[in-house]
Amino acid sequence: MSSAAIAPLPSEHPVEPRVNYLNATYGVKSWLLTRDHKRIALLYLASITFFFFLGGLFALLIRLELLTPAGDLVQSQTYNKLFTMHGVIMVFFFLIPSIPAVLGNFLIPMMIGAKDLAFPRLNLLSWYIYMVGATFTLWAVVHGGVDTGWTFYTPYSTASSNTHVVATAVGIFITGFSSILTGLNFIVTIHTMRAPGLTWFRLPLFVWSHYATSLIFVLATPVIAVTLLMVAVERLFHFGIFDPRLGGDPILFQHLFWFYSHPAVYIMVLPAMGVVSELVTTFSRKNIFGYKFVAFASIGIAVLGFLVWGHHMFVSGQSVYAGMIFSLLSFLVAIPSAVKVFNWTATMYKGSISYRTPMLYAFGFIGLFTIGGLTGLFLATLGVDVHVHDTYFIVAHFHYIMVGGAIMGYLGGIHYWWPKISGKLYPEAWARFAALVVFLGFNLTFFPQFILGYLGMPRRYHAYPPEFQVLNVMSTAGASILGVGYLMPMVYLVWSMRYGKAAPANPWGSTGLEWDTPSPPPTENFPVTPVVTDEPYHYSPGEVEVVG
Amino acid sequence: MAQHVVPPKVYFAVFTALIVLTATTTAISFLNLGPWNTVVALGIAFVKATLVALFFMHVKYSPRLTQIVVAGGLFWLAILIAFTLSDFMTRGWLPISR
Amino acid sequence: MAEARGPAAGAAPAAHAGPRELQHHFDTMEQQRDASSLGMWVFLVTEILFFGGLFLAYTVYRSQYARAFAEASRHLDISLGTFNTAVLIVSSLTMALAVFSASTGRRRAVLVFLLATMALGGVFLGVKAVEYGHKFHDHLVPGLHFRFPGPYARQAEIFYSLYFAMTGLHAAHMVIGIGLLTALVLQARKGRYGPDYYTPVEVSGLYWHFVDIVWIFLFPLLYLIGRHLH
Amino acid sequence: MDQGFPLFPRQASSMAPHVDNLYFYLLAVSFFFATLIALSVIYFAIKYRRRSESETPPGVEGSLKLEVAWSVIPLLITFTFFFWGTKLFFAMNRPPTDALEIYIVGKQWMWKIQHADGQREINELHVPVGRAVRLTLTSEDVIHDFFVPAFRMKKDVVPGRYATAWFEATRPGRYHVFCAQYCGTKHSAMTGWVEVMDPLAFQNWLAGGTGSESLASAGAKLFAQHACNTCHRPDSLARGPNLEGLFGKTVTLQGGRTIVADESYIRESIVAPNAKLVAGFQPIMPTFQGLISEEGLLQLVAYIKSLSKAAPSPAGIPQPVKESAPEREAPK
Ligand code: HEA
Ligand code: HEA
Ligand code: HEC
Ligand code: CUA
Ligand SMILES: [Cu+2]
Repeated sequence: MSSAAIAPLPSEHPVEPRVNYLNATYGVKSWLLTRDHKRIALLYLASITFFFFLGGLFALLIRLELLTPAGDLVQSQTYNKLFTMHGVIMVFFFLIPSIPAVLGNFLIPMMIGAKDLAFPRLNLLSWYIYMVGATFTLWAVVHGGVDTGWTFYTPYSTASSNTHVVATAVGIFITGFSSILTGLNFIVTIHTMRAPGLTWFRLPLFVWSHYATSLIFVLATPVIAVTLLMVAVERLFHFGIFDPRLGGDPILFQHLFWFYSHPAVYIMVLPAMGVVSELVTTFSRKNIFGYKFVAFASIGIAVLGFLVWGHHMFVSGQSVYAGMIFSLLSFLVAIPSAVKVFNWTATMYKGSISYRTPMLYAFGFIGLFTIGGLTGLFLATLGVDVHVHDTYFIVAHFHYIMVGGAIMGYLGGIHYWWPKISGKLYPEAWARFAALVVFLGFNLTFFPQFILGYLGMPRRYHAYPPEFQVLNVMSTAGASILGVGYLMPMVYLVWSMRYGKAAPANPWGSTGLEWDTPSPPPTENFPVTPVVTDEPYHYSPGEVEVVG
Repeated sequence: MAQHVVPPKVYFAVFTALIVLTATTTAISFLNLGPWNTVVALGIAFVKATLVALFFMHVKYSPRLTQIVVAGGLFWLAILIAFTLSDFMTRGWLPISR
Repeated sequence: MAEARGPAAGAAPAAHAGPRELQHHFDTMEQQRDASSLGMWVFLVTEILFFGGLFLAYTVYRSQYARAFAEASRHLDISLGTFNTAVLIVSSLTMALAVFSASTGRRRAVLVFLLATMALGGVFLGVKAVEYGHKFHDHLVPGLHFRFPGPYARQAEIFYSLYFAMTGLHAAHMVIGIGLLTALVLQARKGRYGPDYYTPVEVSGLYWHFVDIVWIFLFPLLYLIGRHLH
Repeated sequence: MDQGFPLFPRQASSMAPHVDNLYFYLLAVSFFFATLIALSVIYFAIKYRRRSESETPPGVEGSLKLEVAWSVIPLLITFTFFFWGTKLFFAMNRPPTDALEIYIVGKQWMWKIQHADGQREINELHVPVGRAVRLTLTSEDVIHDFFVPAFRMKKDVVPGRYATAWFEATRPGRYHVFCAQYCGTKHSAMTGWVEVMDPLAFQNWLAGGTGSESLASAGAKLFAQHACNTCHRPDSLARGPNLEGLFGKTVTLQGGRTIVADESYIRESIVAPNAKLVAGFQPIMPTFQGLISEEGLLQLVAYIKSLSKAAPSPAGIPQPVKESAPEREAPK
């Protein structure tokens, strides 16, 4: 921020060899015992990438099974295990930690001019906890899997399923503490470690969105933890907490589950929104339109997001009056999302827009998140949700937001900060091509599912009536294209670590403190604590135009 | 944000109050006050918890941020309970025709 | 920009001006203490919601099966419950005094009060174990030949499921608390804590008091609600 | 693929057109906003594309007016969704009073259906066209969900309680029934058909049943068999409340609370008699949980209901319907 000059094109001259966080120390131990937030971020990057491809593999098997109406590829129970493990892995072990634990970990200290997070050891511990939880879940996967659906509804999960429910639940329980500690670390860091002059309204929006995410981590995660604990106890020791035979109420479980899991969907999308705010400003070379509105929209989403969980339960037997309240509040939470979308669009107005890969992903995010979000409004509408609940309409809705939105944001962010993380430039042409493949593959996969859903095809169906086949074939075809699209970055990013061009400190001409450090940054980020004097996204000193 | 040292006198006073309140709540539980039994028991528990938080945990002398954090935690607990009860308490409301 | 770095810059605190307790990434002791204290408070908020799930389950069933819960509650031992409540209150006092002693430089007293707190915690757990033993003996452990006389057997089983879940979780927190105190005692023996550095004592104290507060609510909810019926 | 390639579900209930109209309204609004955003992004991206690496566009001050506009306008629009959707939802949850009653028990992995007149079927539901049908649903094991896409109707079937749903079929034909709540291995096989018949055909179908007794009289038998009548009897020896006229009445419980005696209450009174004690009675009624099947419970409920009615509602009032012969949705 203190140096807002536009950097020249990536310089052709290799930067002189320099001690940075990657080469400061060597050896496995120096990584496994590191307390450097940047190295921990990379540990996470490796782990979640593994889980993404594992979850993706399950998705491909799901899609292959659904190529034909008959359940002919795998058996019913195997299919049920496939979508359960797909959902569990993608949600708890990939998407929830994805942007926060990788990009957030890497960038938040640098963006606020700090040497590290407030609790570096706790940060490392978070990763270990995540790995322990992941091990439990992997153990369950290897030893036969689990078939409850990612939602673990009782009494199926407590009394009926004969698969590894407890091991999986314990895995998620443990991983939950990793989320909690990450959130706690971010909150404390953002409160206490900002550089001098870096007031709240000078924070990058990425930091704001992570602050909001952390609030959810801290306030929602404990509830899923205790809920899964109750499920485990009921299953193991035959305690009766949700057992209808004792007068217990399975719907209470659903309340507890969604009290976490609805806010959790905002854990998945808020960080991506933060990334998009950075991308849109950088590649439009503009300050964000309506900074405060975008910043407070994050907090608004986090807070209101806690008041809508009952919209997953409209047909569950929940009281119709509660349904009414939850429906109304669900519409309210859509407003801050709308504010963000409009402000990003307005930011591009009269900008200088460059079509680098990260910006392509940002375009993808805006478009697909809008579609996903708008279809969320269908679901929040009581009369319509009755028909589409638990059909492929829901599946399409959330993949539009989570795959079309959140993963696009994640990939955009990875490309954008890749020069900073690795010190190398990725191959631009390949990257643009991959972004295009992902976009096309994605829409081919999930758009037909909206139609399927309204037609009435229920989700979690191993076999389906033949009239749904054409649309399912399209979806499966799309998924294979999508898979290729995801493999490409995997390949060229790894390739670039060795063969890519060396990256300058600030390849995009961005503002933001992280670009003031060399690429890759030294272990302590800043030799001297920086002092911030500028407003955020200060791309055009002096000139300000008033709109509207 | 200087650390505030609370004199032990305050601790002993709070401690005495806590013990007295414990004795009171146990004693009252043997009386039949109808629905008020619950109200009194929870009311006393709330007072006790507040005393512990304010004095033993120094919330009274803590920075504003800490106080907001505490209030926020309780508020979220209230959200969890209130919105769930909004379901359980209104279940029978819609008249079922016959 | 190539500055000299220590051999393991990420792993070892770099040479730094300031007291030895100051970690390398903080600028001042004050900043470090604020961070620890805020961190603990945020953690306690997660604890509120962690127990909150069980409190919610309790509230829902209690409002539906008030009578059964009252009957079931009468099988708990109110004198042991009251005794344990008092024990925890005393332990909170000793904990507060430990923090006070640390902040005023009474290094021996810190040790004494920490040990007293641990001992009281031990007493609490001992009494709890005795109570659990009784419940086991009386066939009041759900899922394990649960038997409850009278017409309320099934809802009483829910009550006891919640009883064991809530007190069990609370006891687990006590065990963790005693673990924290053990770590403090080991440091306090070396006279580590004094007026300029006692954040660990203070922060562990917050945790201990929180666990006390949870019990302050569990006690009336579980033990007292059915007392007046007979 | 002889089934064709449908893109839109058939409308076969009185509710379906209402749901679809709301759906089209939502589609229109969504289409408008999605296009607005997409076109603006594309337009700005082209118009303001970067022409030289060194250009710096002027900064822009936000605009309060715009922010308010794009918060308040969407908010108002969503309110229209809310009101319309809620109105429909309440209609879906308020069965008409003269509806034909059918009882359904879900279990892993089948639907067991009992008509008031005693016909039973599995995974097939025969109903007359043009007559409101009210379903009382429960489950023997885990949560299921009774979903008929052509009726835009769906209801979770939760063990331990009764769910209610209703529809009025408007076109004869054969329509899918799906279990829409994941319930284990054969969840996707827990499907069936609704056969919507014209009223005369339905009467014939009813008459051609296996001649089993009506639900209420099956319930009456159970009532005697389980010796309910030792306590529930009209005379002075009664130790339990009189059940005549109970259904639909407001019952005062011990502690002063009141509750309307609906199906769920009666069921609970049998399986968990002490959960809600009737004022003035001792908790002496034993639980019948596990002794009576869910179907038996439904029969008892039907019997106790019949005690409150002058005459149990006759099934399928014939009403001439203009529709042509039943179209088959997908012959199996
Ligand atoms: C990242 C994940 C994510 C996000 C962000 C959202 C966002 C939203 N979701 Fe979604 N949802 C899921 C993931 C997500 N959801 C998942 C995983 C499930 C299924 C779980 C399961 O059962 O397995 C689900 C299910 C689900 C349901 C339950 C459906 C059912 O099971 O019957 C509902 C119901 O209300 C809902 C609503 C919404 C709404 C209103 C939003 C809103 O926040 C969206 C707001 C965004 C916009 C509105 C778009 C931008 C706005 C404009 C372009 C301006 C125009 C706006 C207006 C006119 C208002 N979602
Ligand atoms: C972050 C969350 C996330 C992500 C990224 C995805 C990604 C995908 N999902 Fe998933 N999905 C969920 C979350 C997610 N999903 C959830 C929560 C459910 C609900 C589960 C439930 O009902 O309980 C669900 C359910 C779900 C269903 C419904 C199943 C059913 O109800 O019966 C389907 C069906 O098409 C599907 C498809 C896909 C596809 C095609 C992708 C694609 O985007 C994936 C593309 C990626 C790849 C294809 C990876 C590339 C891998 C290779 C090329 C193989 C090489 C492998 C190795 C080297 C190991 N998903
Ligand atoms: C030992 C006596 C006894 C037997 C046998 C008995 N009941 Fe009851 N029943 C009672 C009593 C006493 C009450 C009132 C107290 C209560 O609500 O539990 C009652 C209440 C009820 C109610 C609620 C009535 C109301 O006014 O709200 C229903 C319904 C009912 N019984 C049905 C049955 C059925 C069906 C059976 C047999 C399967 C049965 N009972 C067997 C004693 C009995
Ligand atoms: Cu029954 Cu799904
Ligand atoms: Cu939701």
